[in-house]
Amino acid sequence: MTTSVILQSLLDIHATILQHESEIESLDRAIGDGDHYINMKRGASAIVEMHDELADLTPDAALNKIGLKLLSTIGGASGPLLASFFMGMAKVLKEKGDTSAKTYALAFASGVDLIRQRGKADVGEKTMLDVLIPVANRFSELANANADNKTICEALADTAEAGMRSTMNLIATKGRAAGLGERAIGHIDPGAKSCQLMIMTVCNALLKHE
Amino acid sequence: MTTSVILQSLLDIHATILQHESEIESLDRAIGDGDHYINMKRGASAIVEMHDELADLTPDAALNKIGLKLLSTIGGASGPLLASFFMGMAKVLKEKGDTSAKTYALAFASGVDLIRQRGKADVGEKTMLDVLIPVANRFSELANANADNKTICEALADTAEAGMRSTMNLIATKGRAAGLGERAIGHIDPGAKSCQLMIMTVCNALLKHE
Amino acid sequence: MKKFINKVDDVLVESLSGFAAAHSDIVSLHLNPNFLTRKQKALNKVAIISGGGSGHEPLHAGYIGYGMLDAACPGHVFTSPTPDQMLAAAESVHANKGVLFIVKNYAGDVMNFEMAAEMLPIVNGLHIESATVLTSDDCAVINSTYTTGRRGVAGTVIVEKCVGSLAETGADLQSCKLLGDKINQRTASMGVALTSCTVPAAGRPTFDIGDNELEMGVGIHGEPGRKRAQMDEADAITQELVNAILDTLKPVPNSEALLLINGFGATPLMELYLLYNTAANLFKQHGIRITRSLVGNYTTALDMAGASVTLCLLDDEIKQHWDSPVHTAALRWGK
Amino acid sequence: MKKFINKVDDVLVESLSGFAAAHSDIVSLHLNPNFLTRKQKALNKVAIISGGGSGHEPLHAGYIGYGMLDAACPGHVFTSPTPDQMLAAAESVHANKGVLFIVKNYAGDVMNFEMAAEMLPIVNGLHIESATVLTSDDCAVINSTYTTGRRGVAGTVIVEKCVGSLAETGADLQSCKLLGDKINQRTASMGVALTSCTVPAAGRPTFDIGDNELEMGVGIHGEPGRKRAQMDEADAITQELVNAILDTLKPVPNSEALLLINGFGATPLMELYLLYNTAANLFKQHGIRITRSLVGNYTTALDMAGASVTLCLLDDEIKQHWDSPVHTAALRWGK
Ligand SMILES: Nc1ncnc2c1ncn2[C@@H]1O[C@H](COP(=O)(O)OP(=O)(O)O)[C@@H](O)[C@H]1O
Ligand SMILES: Nc1ncnc2c1ncn2[C@@H]1O[C@H](COP(=O)(O)OP(=O)(O)O)[C@@H](O)[C@H]1O
Ligand SMILES: [Mg+2]
Ligand SMILES: [Mg+2]
Ligand SMILES: [Mg+2]
Ligand SMILES: [Mg+2]
Repeated sequence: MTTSVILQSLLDIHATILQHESEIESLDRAIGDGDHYINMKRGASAIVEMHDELADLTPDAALNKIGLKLLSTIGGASGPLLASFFMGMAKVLKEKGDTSAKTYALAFASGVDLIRQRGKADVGEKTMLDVLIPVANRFSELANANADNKTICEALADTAEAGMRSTMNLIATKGRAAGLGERAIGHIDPGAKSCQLMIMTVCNALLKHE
Repeated sequence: MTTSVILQSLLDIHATILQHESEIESLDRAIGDGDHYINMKRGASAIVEMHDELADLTPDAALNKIGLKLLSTIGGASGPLLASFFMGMAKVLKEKGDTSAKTYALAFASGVDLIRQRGKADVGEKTMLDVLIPVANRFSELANANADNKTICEALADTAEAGMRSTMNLIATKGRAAGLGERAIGHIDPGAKSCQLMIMTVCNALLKHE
Repeated sequence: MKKFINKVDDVLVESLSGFAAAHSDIVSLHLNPNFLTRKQKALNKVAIISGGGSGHEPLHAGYIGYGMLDAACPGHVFTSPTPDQMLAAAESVHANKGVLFIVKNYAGDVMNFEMAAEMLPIVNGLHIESATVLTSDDCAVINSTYTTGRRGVAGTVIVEKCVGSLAETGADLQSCKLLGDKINQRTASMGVALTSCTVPAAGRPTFDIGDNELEMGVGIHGEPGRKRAQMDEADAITQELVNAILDTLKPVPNSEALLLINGFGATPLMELYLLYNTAANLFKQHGIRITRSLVGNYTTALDMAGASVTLCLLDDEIKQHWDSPVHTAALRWGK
Repeated sequence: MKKFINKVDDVLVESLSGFAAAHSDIVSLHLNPNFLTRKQKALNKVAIISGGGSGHEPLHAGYIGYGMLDAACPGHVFTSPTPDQMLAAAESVHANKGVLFIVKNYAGDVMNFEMAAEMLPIVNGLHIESATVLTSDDCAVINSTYTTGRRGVAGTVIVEKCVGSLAETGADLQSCKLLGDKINQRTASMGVALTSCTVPAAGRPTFDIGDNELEMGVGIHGEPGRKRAQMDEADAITQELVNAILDTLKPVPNSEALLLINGFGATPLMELYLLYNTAANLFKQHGIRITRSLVGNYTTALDMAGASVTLCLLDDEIKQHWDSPVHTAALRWGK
């Protein structure tokens, strides 16, 4: 992915978030404090506004700058986590210096790992990680098997969707919903939903590019 | 009127107030602060509770005691005014020492006069005095003309009704509704309504006694 | 009606008991008749007594203590107290320099306090002397000598604070009354409600108001105000409140003032500070220097959402008494 | 949604500006990144910094001043602040004795403060040293080492007051942290909501609740609590809150305690004092001696109607630091 593809994806993500306002918002109203949509929108808008200053950067520099911007813009639980993700990606891209699917799979995994460390959470705790960890794993598998972009994009969108749905029947043990016990069951985690939407958006954009 | 007739009237008044809860309350909600029903009920209940200790007193002593009780029970604007009324009546009854219609007309006028002095108000200011002053005047006229009880009772109930209705189209210049200006027009004054109800109740009771 | 209450008839005494227990270092509660006094009786000063219907907490009991009130007489919710309460309070706190009643200008309060003043007993061979300051700062109501006149609202707190401070210096009854009257004349308030309040005994809102309406000029009992209007931005609402106050006080340029933003009970501090920001800027545009401020729930109307703006034009005397130490449940500084 | 606001995006800065202007004798406001500090920088003491999402006013900015916080970092409404705010605040107020962060235990707050702590710069050749006290007094949430754990709610005020007092004596960073942790362990809170709050940017209530329902164990962001239940008398509601606290703290008979009744924003003082009355009596029945009290809106949830009960088991050290002078916008005594 070039910087311009990354930036296009972020514009798409911004549009997707806005389109799903009521869905994201109601999920966080149900088992959180109702601000997840506002937080995501604030973050996405800040990145859209940075478009011009990002355009001339290398992918890793752009992603790092995005991470820092998200860190100082979103706040809440999702802020430091998403920021860590972008900074983690940037680190691997910088080290590797190429834009192959394998490198991106590694970068994605590194971003997810920083989220896992920062949030002290794992799969099954009803958070965004229920989307991100399976996606990271599937991405590595497929990239290592030299799958083509179309296959990867379709598979990751599906994996994200499955991960998001899996949060429905979980009790939360991390994040704000951890206070709810049984009452969290039956609700999809808002962070899982927004991550699934973002992954789906990027996959769709890349599929169109094919 | 003997003490027992007075006490029976007060029991009737208590019942009447309770029956007209929503009417009295909505009037004070519309142009006051919504407590007039509660105030009247609190006062009437306190008198009902005193029934036994009043029973053996002379009419003037009973009325004076009732006035003092209302003074320390009702509060608000209606409390000192109604208390003054009963104490004013008691004073004349004590001086005169008889229970003729003329004496009661004089006593009523004396009670109303104390309200007028305490409230610094007169007819036309959208208060209970729009009921009480016309009733006091009519009572004096009829008693001086030696009208029979039936005539007096019917006339006073009508006069009270007319006085109560007259407050509908007035701007208030005294009491809480004085702050409303034009907005008070179209609403009957709550204190006028409760006084009309009390007068009607006593008149009906006396008519039945006939 | 959803409220933290048990039986409607017990609300007042249970709440007063909680208040007295939570502030047992400052106040004592007396029941039947109901009044509250300072824990430590003050000597050699004019006794300052206020009171009024309950539902305006912390007014008045929250202002009992050093530098402010000696006693307060709480009536039923939104119903003025009765003379026996004021008599008992006066007998308890008077210290041979007379009693000053601070009374919000409502027909009921005026008459009940008036009767109490007339009934004050003779103590040590002398009738307990009294004077009364009537507060009437609500400029939503058009004033006139022929009518009940303006209502006393949040400005009452400023009168109680400053008169209380002057009394603490040993000043005589007449001086205390004069200061109270002066402050009242230099103070104007105007309120706006976004929702009605609900009197516990009534069990439902005092007035109906639409989801997109406000009541401009509302009183602290939910009395209707100047007009029902469409909900608007905070800046526009505040402009109207500020204009009413400026029209009333007509301050000369460069006047120094105290700005009080008072919440009615259900409006959060975040919004009150936003109103302060707007009001202070508007007054500044009119050349007024805001040098003293108070923001919070100081004269409430049960659970009404809304707020009032109060401006008090300062002079050196008022400033001195505003700044002096005060030690009460609701206002405390300098001591 | 009816609120005193202009544009939804401006609420925070307008409200902070009003707060800073109304209390310009105590605090200074810094924008971009947003943080507030004491007007007069304190020297030779551990710098105490707190912060969190806005909407809990007067928490935390209202507690800046002598004897309590050095700085506060306000996030967007109900959203934790970002590390750049904490960094800027730390650089502004640190006084070479380290920085103590007091953080309410929410995933977002914990992570943002953690990242700030990791990023603290080197000043005078030394990394600004920091420690963190996590408050987690909300016993509505079942605790576990495997989960995010209990939420920090109104008990945070007690931690901030006492740790602030200790820091003022020149105590070192570790001692301040230890006192904060100790108080947190000895403190439990439980809240109940009668209505939802409305986040300005969302424009509608966070949760739906029936006219005859309450939410037992609600969090200060309107997070669902232990259960939805039928509205009940104050005594019954309070009994449930008190029981949850007793089950958590398991105080020995004759324990001495501070009782805090905290309003969530839209519940009037009259009801809070009634709750105090009930709660104090219930604790007394369990042999607890309530010797310190606080009643009012101290840790709010915007315009939510409801309240929480907090009990803090006292010892001599905590008592000393609770009683010591404090001079902030929202708590002031002894100075
Ligand atoms: N410890 C954690 N690890 C991973 N994700 C988390 C953690 N805590 C919270 N989250 C995610 O953050 C989301 C909530 O984000 P947001 O609403 O923006 O913040 P907040 O909970 O502070 O209001 C949750 O839905 C969950 O997916
Ligand atoms: N100055 C006055 N003179 C005569 N009647 C008055 C006066 N002020 C008020 N009232 C009467 O008192 C009634 C209100 O009584 P109530 O609601 O019990 O007291 P409050 O107005 O203090 O709440 C009014 O409707 C009016 O009839
Ligand atoms: Mg959230
Ligand atoms: Mg009334
Ligand atoms: Mg009344
Ligand atoms: Mg949040």
